[in-house]
Amino acid sequence: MESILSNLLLLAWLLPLASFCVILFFGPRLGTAGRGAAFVATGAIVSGFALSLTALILWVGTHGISGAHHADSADTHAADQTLSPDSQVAIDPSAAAVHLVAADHGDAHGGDHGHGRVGPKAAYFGDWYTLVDFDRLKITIGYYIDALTVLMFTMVTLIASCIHFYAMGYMHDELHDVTDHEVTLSNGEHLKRPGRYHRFFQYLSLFCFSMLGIVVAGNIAMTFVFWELVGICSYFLIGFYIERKSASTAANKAFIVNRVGDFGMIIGLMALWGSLGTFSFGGEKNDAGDIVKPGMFAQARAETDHYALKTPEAMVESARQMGAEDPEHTGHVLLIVAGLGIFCGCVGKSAQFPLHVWLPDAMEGPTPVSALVHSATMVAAGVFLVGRFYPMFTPEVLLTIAIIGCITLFMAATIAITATDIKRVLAYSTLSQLGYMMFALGVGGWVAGMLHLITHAFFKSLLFMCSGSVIHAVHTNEMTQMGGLRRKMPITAYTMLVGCLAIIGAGVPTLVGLSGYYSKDAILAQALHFGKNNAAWDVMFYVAAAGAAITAFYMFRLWFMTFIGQPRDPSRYDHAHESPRVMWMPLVVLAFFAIFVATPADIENFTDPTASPMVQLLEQARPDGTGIDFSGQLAGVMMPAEHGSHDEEIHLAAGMIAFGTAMFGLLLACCLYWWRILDPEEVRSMFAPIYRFLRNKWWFDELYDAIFIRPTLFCGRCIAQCDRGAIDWLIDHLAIWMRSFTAGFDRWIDRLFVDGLINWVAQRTYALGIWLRKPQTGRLRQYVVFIVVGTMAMYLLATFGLTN
Amino acid sequence: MFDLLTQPVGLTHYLIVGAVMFVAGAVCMATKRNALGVLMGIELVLNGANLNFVAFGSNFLERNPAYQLGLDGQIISLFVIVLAAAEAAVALAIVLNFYNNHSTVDVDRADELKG
Amino acid sequence: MSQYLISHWGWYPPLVYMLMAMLAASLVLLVIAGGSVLFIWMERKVAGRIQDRLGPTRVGGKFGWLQTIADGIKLLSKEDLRPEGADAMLFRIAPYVAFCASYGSFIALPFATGWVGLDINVAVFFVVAVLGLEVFGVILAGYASASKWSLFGAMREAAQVISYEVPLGLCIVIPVMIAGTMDLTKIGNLQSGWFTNWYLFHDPFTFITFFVYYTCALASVNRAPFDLAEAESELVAGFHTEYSGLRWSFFFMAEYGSMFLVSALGSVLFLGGWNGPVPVAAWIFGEHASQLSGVAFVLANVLGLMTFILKAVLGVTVMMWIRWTLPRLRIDQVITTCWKYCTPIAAVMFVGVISWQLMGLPSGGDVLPHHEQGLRRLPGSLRERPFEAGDAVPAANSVGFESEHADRERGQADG
Amino acid sequence: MRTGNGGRRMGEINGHTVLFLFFGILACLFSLAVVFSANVVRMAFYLILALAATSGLHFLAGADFVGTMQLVLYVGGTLVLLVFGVMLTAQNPFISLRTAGGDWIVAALVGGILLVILVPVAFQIGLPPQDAGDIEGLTQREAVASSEPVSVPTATRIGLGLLGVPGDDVSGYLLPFEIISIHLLVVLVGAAYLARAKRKVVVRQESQNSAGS
Repeated sequence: MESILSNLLLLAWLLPLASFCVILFFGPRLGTAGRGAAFVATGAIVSGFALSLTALILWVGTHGISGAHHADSADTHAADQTLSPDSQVAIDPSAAAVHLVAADHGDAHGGDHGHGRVGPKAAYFGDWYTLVDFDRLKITIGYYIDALTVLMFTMVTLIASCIHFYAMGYMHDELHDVTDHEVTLSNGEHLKRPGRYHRFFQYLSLFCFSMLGIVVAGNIAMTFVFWELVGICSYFLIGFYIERKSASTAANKAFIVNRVGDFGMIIGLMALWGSLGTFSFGGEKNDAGDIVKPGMFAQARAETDHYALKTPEAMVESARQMGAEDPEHTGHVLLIVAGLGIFCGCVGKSAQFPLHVWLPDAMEGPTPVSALVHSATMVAAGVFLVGRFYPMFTPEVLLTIAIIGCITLFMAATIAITATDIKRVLAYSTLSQLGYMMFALGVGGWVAGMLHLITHAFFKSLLFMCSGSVIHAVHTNEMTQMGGLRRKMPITAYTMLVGCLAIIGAGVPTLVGLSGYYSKDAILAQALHFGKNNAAWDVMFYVAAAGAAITAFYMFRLWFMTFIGQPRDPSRYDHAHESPRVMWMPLVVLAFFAIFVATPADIENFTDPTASPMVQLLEQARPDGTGIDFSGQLAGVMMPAEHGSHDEEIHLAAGMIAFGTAMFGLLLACCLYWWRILDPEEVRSMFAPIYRFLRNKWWFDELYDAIFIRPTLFCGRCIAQCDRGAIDWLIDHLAIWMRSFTAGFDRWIDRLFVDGLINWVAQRTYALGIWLRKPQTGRLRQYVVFIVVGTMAMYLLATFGLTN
Repeated sequence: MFDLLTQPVGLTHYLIVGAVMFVAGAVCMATKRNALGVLMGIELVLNGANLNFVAFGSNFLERNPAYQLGLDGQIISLFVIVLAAAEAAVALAIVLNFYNNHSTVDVDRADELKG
Repeated sequence: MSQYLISHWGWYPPLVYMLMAMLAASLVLLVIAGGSVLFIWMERKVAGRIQDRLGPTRVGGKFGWLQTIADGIKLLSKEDLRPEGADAMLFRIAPYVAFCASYGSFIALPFATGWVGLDINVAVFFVVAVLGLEVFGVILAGYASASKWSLFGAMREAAQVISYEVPLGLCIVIPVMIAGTMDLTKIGNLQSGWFTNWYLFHDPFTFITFFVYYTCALASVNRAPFDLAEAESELVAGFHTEYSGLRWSFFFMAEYGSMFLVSALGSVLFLGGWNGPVPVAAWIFGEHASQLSGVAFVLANVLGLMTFILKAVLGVTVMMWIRWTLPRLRIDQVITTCWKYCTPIAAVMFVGVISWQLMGLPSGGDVLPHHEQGLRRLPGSLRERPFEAGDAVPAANSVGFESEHADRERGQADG
Repeated sequence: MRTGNGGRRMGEINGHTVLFLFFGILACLFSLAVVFSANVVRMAFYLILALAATSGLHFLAGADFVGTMQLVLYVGGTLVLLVFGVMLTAQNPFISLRTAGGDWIVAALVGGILLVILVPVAFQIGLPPQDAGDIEGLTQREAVASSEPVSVPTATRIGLGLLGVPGDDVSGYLLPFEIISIHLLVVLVGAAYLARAKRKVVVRQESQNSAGS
């Protein structure tokens, strides 16, 4: 099973790379104007999806779909406990022993606590290829496959496939020469350039490859490599319209801001490798398949400790070597530093506060890019990494994550209220939803966060693609120039409505809802649970609930402004049209998934949100040891086990609050933009300062400009001045003095010794030549005589001279 | 020396004929002012040497067995003949060019490169 | 025979050698002189017939048999003139040089099995080499005459001869290559049996080669249409403008000697030499001449000699025919014919024959069953062998100048 | 027939000796004639005879192939070329270029000394050792002074030698052979280039004038 799964995913992972290479070398020659490039790229990703789906089916067939462990379902619990190792024994003998032992512990542990799954989760890990293998440093192309990996693979390839199809329609302008009306040349004309259709798909393929690389990565070093690859793809794609100043600036901004986060990530990597001596998640195996060095997770949550988080021995040891007074404490700090460092990378990639500024600007890229890169997958990479790295995070770090996520979700949501660019609204919405995910992870809701990651990926890509469809129709991003488009493009309008309903978590409380309903409820329930256990932080739950209201408000503001009411710009309205089928088909597909992806499949437990197959699968992937309560050593915070949030009381309360806030936001939006009971202008003027504050995005750009960019530029200017005035002056004058000195000295040496010697040799040679030219009489016959005489002389010499 | 005439033909006979031709060729080269005369001298010298090679390689002559070249001598003299033909062709071309440019074949007039 | 004279009669050996040499020489001279007489008469008759007249008719009877003799007497009696300003010595010596060259090449030409002046291993090349010396006579004559016509003629001759030696050599190499030997006797004997054994019919390439050879031979012996050296319409009479009398007749004898020689050489190389088209001698005596001995050998050889001379005379006749048929070429055409046609064709034939041999394709001799043929073609590795140890040499001391050779061969066989 | 066993045999004169004396004296004589003749055409003639006599000596030494080659290439080829050159340049002033007396004296002196050196060397190394009879096997072959010009086939062995197949008394010469082949080709091209007619650019003065007027 391990080899089949790893090979399937390897193939699915490498197909986009192959597509990238093909397009890279043969792009413009593939079909007319590179039209074939789209088919190559789409074929690769669809094949990848098929392979991933196969892998998912295989996974489900092997491990079953059930993964949740409730306190009251001991039978199921026990059955799962036995089922899991058995299947492993049958299929993965190499790991069998470990897992059997783990099962014993699980039983014992389960008897003590009776909550959560405590046995080892099903995961395959290994290496495909070893890049370098020094004594300590081993960098490999490896894999770490668990249910999350398989799910993410399927999700990413599915969405990417939809987006590839969508892009085939959306990017058709690039098939021929393009006149870019947003770029004005110095002579007043618009830029004309050849189409870059194939290049777009080339980048898309590379992006898919990189994203899948992160998902499948078996060690943190590999993750980092593909992390950066994703970053560079993002740079390429944001800057796709490179001639536009705004696009190139946005690309630079995204890249540079990400570097800040990656710097922290490198610190985290160094801390991990320096102390643990390995990058591998699962552990390093030798050729026989035995684990020779435990992975990071195993070191942090040792099996012998029942997977409880404990400062790894290696960290304590390295702290001791550093000469720390309290090695235990220092080791723990080291673990915190490592976790914060990794999270720092995630902050950059997932555009969390305070590194969120790049994401809205990144909307300069083509809309399919926004859908794929900046909503559903790439920014999800940060969340994914937090989820993947979850076992290593101490409660202190998790608290930090929760705070950051909370701030982000609220801030982004407020900014989204005032944005009028349809894509920017969605971008801030993305920020906000990512904040939700981080928040969920931070408050201990691993499954909730991951579930939201997946559901959000579907409905956010749907929303982006719908917005792209609108933009494609009316050729503007400004919602103030739209309106009433529902009549012109019904499919887009109603699929977008589905997306909006999904994102606000619409549903009938306690009964059924769209995908967002389940994930958002789970998040809020866990937040409430957390707030109950940590009273100091229960404000975060209210912030999140308020965020839900704001979410509902701005989403429906967007939908109403776009599709409802009278057209604000008749000319644009007249030209609007429904998108071609290649563009709306993906919308329908995604809408389907946005509705049903988290729906419980079990008819008997239909109203139980945790009965959803998605949740069950994620439960299978839950990191070992995170299913229980645990508390921090330093910050005095307690991470409640997630299953606690499933208590009827908490869950019902959270669900009702969420429903209420969402309905409130929805109603407000209806009042303002549909029914026109309230005039938006009036409201705006009433809250003018707040509006300005929000309109200017909390003045983050200005703030960064003032505290980072301007001082940096000032420093640069000062240093340049210093360089020019002092150092250059000194060096110049030194050089001048040296030159004049060496010139004189050099000339003296040259004249006296070098020239003298050469001239002397030349004169001698000349004299010798003059002397030697005498025998050179130019008379052939004399030469003959010379030759004969010379021969005779040699003969005589040989006869009488040398032999005697 | 004169009993050579009455003795069976040996290596010495050939060597002496070769020596005479060689010396004649050398003297010819040294005395002829006509470039073609010099060429003829060269041919004589080559033939003298050639004769020696053949004689050293011959099985039919009285000789000191230590100086037995075998067929190698004949092959070398073949090479000499062929190379002499090549040499003559080039030399003749040079002479004709010289004649074209200077209207003479006097080698004493060809001293433009003298030191 | 010379050994016999020395050992039994006690004659002074150098004298014996001189005598034997002169005997052989006079035999060859007889062939040339007699041949020349015959050919000059024939030339006149052929020319006459071709030009629709009778030619000589009176001297010596109905056909003018003795016309040449009469001409010879006239030439002998003419005054020997020498132009003023001529280089006297060279002027005198030039005809003899030409004649000696022509004559010298007969030394190595076999007339039948074993009937050869000097049986040397490289006879083919020897013949060609000595024949090539004839040009010196012409050149010297042209120069020594102190006449510009003569000089022009000589220059043309020199250019023509050294040019045509290349294709001629190439053509000669081809039969040599097939036979695997340069010994003319062996080459001739290898073609015994039916006429299909002749190298002319060996393969298509040799067939063409023969005609190239004949063309080149025409040019190298200075015959029409390549007789630029004596083009009477341009150069009066070319290199022998200033000659008269006996000296002039020597040039003529050299020319006819050369004609006969190249024809004979061609017949040995391509036309089976002294072997008739059908193995008559083999039918009569049961074996081919080369394997016979005694009287049978002599008889068979006489038959061969007649065949051989017939072929050579036929070749000469064709030359005359060509002379009186074709117009003379210009000098540039002559050189063009040599370098642009004969040489490349000969080279291609050369490669063709090599390929034919390498691929082991059937030769003309394979058309008939092997038992019908006297001597079969031999594989290349055995080429040098079949005629060693006397099997190709008559056992009897039939002809004087052959005896030494036979002695030596027998001695080797005994030893 | 062979009486000597390596000792000096006196007074036995055979055809070989006679012919050798004939050709040898001829060669020497005409070589000297080349030297002493002043007329370049006669020099060429004497040279022809000297070289032809040399070829005869080759035949006598049993080198029939070399002898023939000497005739074909040297006498028939090279010398024709030379004579050709002579005739091309044989204008009266150059037929007889007188050499200064001093040059003659120097050349004679040097040549004489050379001869004085060479001839004793010829005697020294050319004669068989007095005790040659002691060397078995060699004397049988070496001491034979043939009474007649013999022709043991050499062409085949020489040909094999040139193709790089070593025999019992010949080494392989494939490389020199190929080098010489290339050399000949180069010389052919070079000579043709050197001696080619210099094409002069004919300025059509008349036509230009007529066009001008």
